[in-house]
Amino acid sequence: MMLNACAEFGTVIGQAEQLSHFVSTTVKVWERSDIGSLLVSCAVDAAKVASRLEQVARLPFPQQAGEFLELDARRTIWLTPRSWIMHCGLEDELQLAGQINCEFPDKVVHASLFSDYLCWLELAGAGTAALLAEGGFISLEKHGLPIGHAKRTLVAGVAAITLHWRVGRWLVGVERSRAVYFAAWLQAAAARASKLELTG
Amino acid sequence: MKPTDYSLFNLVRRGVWPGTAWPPAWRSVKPGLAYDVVIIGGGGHGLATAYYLAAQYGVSRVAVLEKGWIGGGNTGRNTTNVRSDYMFSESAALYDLGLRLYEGLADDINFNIMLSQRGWLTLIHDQHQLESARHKSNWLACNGVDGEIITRSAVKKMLPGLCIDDSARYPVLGAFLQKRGGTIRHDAVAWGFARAADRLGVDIIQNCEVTGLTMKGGRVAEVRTSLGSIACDRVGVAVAGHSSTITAMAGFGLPVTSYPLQAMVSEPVKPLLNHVVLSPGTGVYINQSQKGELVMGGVLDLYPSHAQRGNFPSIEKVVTAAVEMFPEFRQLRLMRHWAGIVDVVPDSSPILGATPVENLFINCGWGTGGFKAIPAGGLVLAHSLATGRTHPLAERFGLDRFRSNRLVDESAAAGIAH
Amino acid sequence: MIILECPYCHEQRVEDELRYGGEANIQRATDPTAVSDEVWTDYLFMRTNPKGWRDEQWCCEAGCGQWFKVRRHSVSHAIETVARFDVVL
Amino acid sequence: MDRSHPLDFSFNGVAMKGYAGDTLASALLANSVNIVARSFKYRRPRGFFGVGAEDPNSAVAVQDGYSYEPALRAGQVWLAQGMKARSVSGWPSVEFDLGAVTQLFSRVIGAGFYYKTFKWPGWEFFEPFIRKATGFGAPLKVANDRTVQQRHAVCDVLIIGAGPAGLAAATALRGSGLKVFVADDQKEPGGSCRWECARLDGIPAAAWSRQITAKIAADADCTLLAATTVTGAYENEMFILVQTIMDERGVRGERVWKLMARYVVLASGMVDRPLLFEGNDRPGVMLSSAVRRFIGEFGVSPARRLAVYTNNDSAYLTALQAKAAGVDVVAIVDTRSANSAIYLNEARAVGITCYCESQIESTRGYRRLEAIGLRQAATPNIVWIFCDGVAVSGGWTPATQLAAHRGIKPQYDAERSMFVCKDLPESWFAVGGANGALDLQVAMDQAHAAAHAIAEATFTTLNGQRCIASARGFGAIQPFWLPAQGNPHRMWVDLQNDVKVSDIALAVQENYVSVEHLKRYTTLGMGTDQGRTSNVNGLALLAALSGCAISEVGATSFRPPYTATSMRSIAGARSGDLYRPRRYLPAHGVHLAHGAVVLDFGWERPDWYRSNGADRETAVRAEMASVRHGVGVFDSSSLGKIEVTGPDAAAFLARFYVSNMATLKPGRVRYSVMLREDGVIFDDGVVTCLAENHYLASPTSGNAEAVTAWFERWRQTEWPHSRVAIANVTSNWASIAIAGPKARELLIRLEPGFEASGEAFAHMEFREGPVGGVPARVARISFTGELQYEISVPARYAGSLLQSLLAEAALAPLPIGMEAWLRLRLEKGYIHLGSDTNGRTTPLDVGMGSIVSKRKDDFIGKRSLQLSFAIEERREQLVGLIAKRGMLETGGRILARGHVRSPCPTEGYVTSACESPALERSIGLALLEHGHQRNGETVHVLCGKNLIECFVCDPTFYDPKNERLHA
Repeated sequence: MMLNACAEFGTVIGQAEQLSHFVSTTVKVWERSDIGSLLVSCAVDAAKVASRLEQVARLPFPQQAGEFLELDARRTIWLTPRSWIMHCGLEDELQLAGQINCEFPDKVVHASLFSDYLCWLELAGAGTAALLAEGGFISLEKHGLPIGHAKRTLVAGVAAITLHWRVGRWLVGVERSRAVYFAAWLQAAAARASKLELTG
Repeated sequence: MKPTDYSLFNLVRRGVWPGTAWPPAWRSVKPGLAYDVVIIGGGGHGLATAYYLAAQYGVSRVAVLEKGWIGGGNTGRNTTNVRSDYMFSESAALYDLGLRLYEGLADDINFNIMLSQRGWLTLIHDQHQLESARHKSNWLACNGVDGEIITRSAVKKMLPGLCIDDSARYPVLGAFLQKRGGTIRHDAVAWGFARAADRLGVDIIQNCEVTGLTMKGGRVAEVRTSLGSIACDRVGVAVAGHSSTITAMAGFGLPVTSYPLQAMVSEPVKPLLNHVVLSPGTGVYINQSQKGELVMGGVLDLYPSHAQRGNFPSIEKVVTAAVEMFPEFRQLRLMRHWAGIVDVVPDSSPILGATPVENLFINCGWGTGGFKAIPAGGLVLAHSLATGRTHPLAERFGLDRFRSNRLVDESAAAGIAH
Repeated sequence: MIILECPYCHEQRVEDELRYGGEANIQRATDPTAVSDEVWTDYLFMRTNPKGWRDEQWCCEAGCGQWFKVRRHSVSHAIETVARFDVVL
Repeated sequence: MDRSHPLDFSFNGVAMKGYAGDTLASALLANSVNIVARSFKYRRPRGFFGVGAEDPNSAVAVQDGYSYEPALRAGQVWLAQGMKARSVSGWPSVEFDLGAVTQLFSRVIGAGFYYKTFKWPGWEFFEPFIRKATGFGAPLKVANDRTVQQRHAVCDVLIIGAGPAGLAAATALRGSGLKVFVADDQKEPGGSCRWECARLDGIPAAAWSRQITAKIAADADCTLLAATTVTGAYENEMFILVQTIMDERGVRGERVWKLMARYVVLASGMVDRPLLFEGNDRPGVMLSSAVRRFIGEFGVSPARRLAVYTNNDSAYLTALQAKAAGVDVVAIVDTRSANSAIYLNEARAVGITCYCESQIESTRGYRRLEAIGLRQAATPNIVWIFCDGVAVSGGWTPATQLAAHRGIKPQYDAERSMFVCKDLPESWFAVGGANGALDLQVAMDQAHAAAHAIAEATFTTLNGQRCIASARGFGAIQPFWLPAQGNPHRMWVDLQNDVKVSDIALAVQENYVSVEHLKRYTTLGMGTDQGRTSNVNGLALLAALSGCAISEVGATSFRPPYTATSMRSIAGARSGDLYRPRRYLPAHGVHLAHGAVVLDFGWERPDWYRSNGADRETAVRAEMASVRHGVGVFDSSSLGKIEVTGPDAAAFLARFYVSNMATLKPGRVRYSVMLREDGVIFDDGVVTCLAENHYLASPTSGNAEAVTAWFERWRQTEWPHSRVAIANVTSNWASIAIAGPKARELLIRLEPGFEASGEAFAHMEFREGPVGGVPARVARISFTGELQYEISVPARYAGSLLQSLLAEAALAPLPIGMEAWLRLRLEKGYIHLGSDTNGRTTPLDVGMGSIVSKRKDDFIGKRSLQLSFAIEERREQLVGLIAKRGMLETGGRILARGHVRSPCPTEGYVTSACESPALERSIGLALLEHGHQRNGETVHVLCGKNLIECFVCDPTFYDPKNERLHA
């Protein structure tokens, strides 16, 4: 017997698939069910364990707030002073968690399975920043959240882990139970934007 | 009827015969050197205390000290709602006394306070709230206070603009209705009590800020003010959000934290909301004033403050909720918003009566519910100030309850600002 | 609207993202059974609530989740200090 | 104005023509509309008095091609093709209003009259009539809506107002690299450049403003928002801007900006102040600046024969401009002496008769001004001059409302006879009219200086030149408040609310002399115009009548918004499902496919399933039966799952729960409650020890985030050295509970990777291993009293797991909804947090006293259980109730001993109730005073109209020996 996996928005699991029902002239949205995640939390000061973690995961772990680092299609995102989110392939999640948890049997570091906690959406297109800015400030810096920075912040009233990934390209992770709401909000906001910006 | 009484006859007489001018509603006086009782705080509670002291207890060497203008605090800033649908029998007794006194107040003080008992509806959105409402109506029946559950279709009839169809975020299963609930013209309460107290000889002193208390032998001997020191036998404190500041002068603390409560009105429109409605789902309550403005309020701001100014995130929440409840309100315009500073205590019940200072008595901690209780709060504080003893109805509301944690936590059941 | 820079993630946070958590420096007894009811209920209920400068606890709730301390004026809402939690204000 | 682009519209059903660029006000004036509204109290005819937001009179209902507005000031509405406008006051019509009879009683119904009467027979008798008479307009039942949008933005400098001063500041800052927002409430930027006769940098002001505007609009660092009102200024320099997006059909949408700025240039201009005289409310009397704008911008004259009344020089400019536009200017009436008036000779030279040291003493005309009666100093006679319009200027009021929002009290400047802001925050700069500048060059220099101050503070450099203005100044003013002559009962201070000089006198006489009392008692300035034209005159009268200086009476505080703001734009698009997020279970679709009736329990969860019965009661009974006799499948994914890890995890958890979690062994599960510090139960649930230093806490669904935050807070603030990490993983896992005698059989069908026999996997144990081929966590715990397993798999498998379980037809599993689940646990006597506990319930009250007393070490809330409240006799304690006959209802109130009729004292209430199929009785849980000592007693419960007699019993109704859950 083998249970089947299913992506939140019904796209093919394990692939980055565009949400075909999302209508906007300036923004495209992909469901990134190919992203596997771990939540790595420390029971002690993160600085004390970071180097061991880096060795076992063979990835750099950012020490600066707001940073994320990438290596070989994997990604580590600073989440709190004592935790990171790790991105890997969905199929690598269990193995990577095992490696980390074996390294720390005393649990000063623990990797929790986290692929299904957040629903990751990729947003791209000229209207993306404006669309997100309807839901919140995203950043109070004059030029907005810089490329290469991540921030957990409120968007449309829900906490979203927001990565300014590339030029005009964002990754947004929202808690799974609220993802339907968030996508509906995105769609409604995009529809309003195209209605208003026809000429105005 | 005295020529200074408010009546249609005198109104016409003075209108027709020029030169028969109305006297001041209250005198402007300089503070005397000594009083039997000094009441700190010229809001509704302080002025009501003064009135009942003079009218019911025959104590008229009384001064009310107000640092600004009377009724300028929460009395003049609240959303004017009154009701008495409280569950704990001790709360029910106190708040229902308030409402009953309000019901006869226009005659008592010869001032039209425009009590409009148009009915207070608390919406019921889900099964759990329905069960709580049943509990409430059973309990109120046991307390002898009116209140009933009405059906969804009855709600629709009473509130034709309310969205109760499937598009509503919070469905409406019915409502809890207290028919005696309603609204009162808030300024009239302050002015009416002030005028009535003044006519009984009470000195109302505005622009008089209390700067300190002179203590002697564990008693307040003098109240120091920006207009000089005033000796007194007993002191009443009724200053809501500023209570901690005054009691700190007397050397004791309170379990009080001051929070802003935002309120707002729309531009006046023709009558479209005939009752007071509160939604536990959105946390917002609305009524329409006699001038046609929709008066709206919600839950407290999220952090303490003594700033009586509007805060947009709160405004946004209330307006969004109002529009969600009544979609037609989208077409209306917000005209003014402001804030009052309320005194929040852990159990959201008032603190009444004796304090660690022998001759200092307090009336505070009403949170967002002070306006509806003004006559009751005034009466029980007057009782303490006149007799030195706590009024029987106030016994469960003493400051000492926080030492035993024997709280009167109506909010654990009600859970919302009002 | 309150805006605070979180001393942990160094982001400017608007009040929707923050959570107020009461007065700072309210001490919990190390051995609660050893203190009187009065001391215990002081800790539970009594607050200074000054009109003026207040020492407060805030949390970067929608952000990095860390608690920190703030000295804030209750009338002007001016912020004098924002500090990590281990700092004594 | 675009005369080549005519537009059709209607007013009160009459078809009219206007042009693109008209406001509704200018178009109505051009169509000779006299009476646009009626005043509030006396229903007097009202014409246009101002030109925009300051107009107290012109509330109209407007339908454009997109939506409907119940009441807008006509000067704030831009004309659109097909627009339908209506007056919102006057009955039966605005031209003929029966309500005007109230004027007959005006002597009786002065300020605050209602406080003095309507007491007998009762206010409720009069109130309905008064309510009907109030309000302007009403929303339409069915109205299409505008599109609304919200934006959040950050900038260096916000310039409020794109008049000459605002544009000068913007142009100076251009190229500095600073991010600048310029907001102007008009459709076209330029402000007074559009209507005043001035030259800037050598070219006509209108051309200058177009040039500058184009440059700003093209600059990447600048955002120019036209038709955008800054409605509120809040601390931390957060501003709310409402932008109107228009096309030829009307207002297509509104966009709300939440804008954070570092610096603010307030260039919001100023507005004329009226002069008081008898009959000053007649249609035809208008602010002088409004007349200039109507003529200069819209090419429409508000009068054919215009008189001008002033105490300063600006009104001469009005007269000259009107004269040049071909209006018959019949007189300038100046309260000052001839040698004060700088444009006197110029006016006389073009043939305007000027009366200095003169006052208007009276007027004639009812529906329209017909004549003014003026008296020159030292002459005994009134001179009557026939005219249908008077342009009035009594000085100026800078538009400082936004500064007032920030708590800045404007102060009276006696020299200029106006209220100005003298102590602005450091980051604010008031320039031009908003700063009381009466000369254009002064305004431009202030703007230039503000830009330089900002540049200096931000270490940027500016390269623009100072702008050279050539215009005629507004000259000097000689304040003139209360005329010596004229009837105070016929001098209006507030035109909308009908507040007259006599009302203010009455208020002062009755000692309502605090500014706020005056305002509230008379309703002065409380109208929809927010007293823009009435407040200052009111203050001056208050000062004069109470014998003090204007600076002493204080100023009323302006509160946001600057001008009434549509609630739709504040609310944005947050309605219905977008009002507040709904939370969905990962297998939501599968539930729906099985006919789930989903309700909002904090999460969208099945209440019951249509597939189990035609109605709720039938279905719930079938669901209960399947759990009692077969197996039921219940989605408990929303239950919290918090991983607590680290060397100190056990000790950490022990501090939260009443039971000692430190003794929990790997593979074991323990139920307990946690308390707030005041001893009251905060949450309940099980804790699982997955391995050493690795725990899983399962708070209730509603509390998962709150408990995570609670753990975190204590870790950070109280025990920072505790080596523990807290991770909320709730949504990562879908949890499906299977309950009933056949639950084990069902579990085995999923091929668990561990031994599932009763001996190998006992009650309150936990296993981790594959189930259905995927990693799973399985706990054997019970909420129903039956053998029960809770299977958790990664959420992506939720639907598949649920479907696979329900597909085991041989075991006939039914999906179970919340209602059946809660009734099952009620039979078992398990508490449901929030139903069977309230905000005062302690563990002692729910039968956990022995666990508490066993604990030697401290846990949160323990100390409070020693306070007298927790151990007093009259505690409400959890008991079971069995009805002797009839139906118990949740919420039934238990009457005190010896009482069988309400009102009476009470002793507790029914916290949960249902018809128990197992007992075939109506049963309930209750919190009852002394409950633990009252087993077997009879109590009376008030349930609505019924009084139910019940036995008090132990709360465990079903299988008290726990044989079934250990099966």
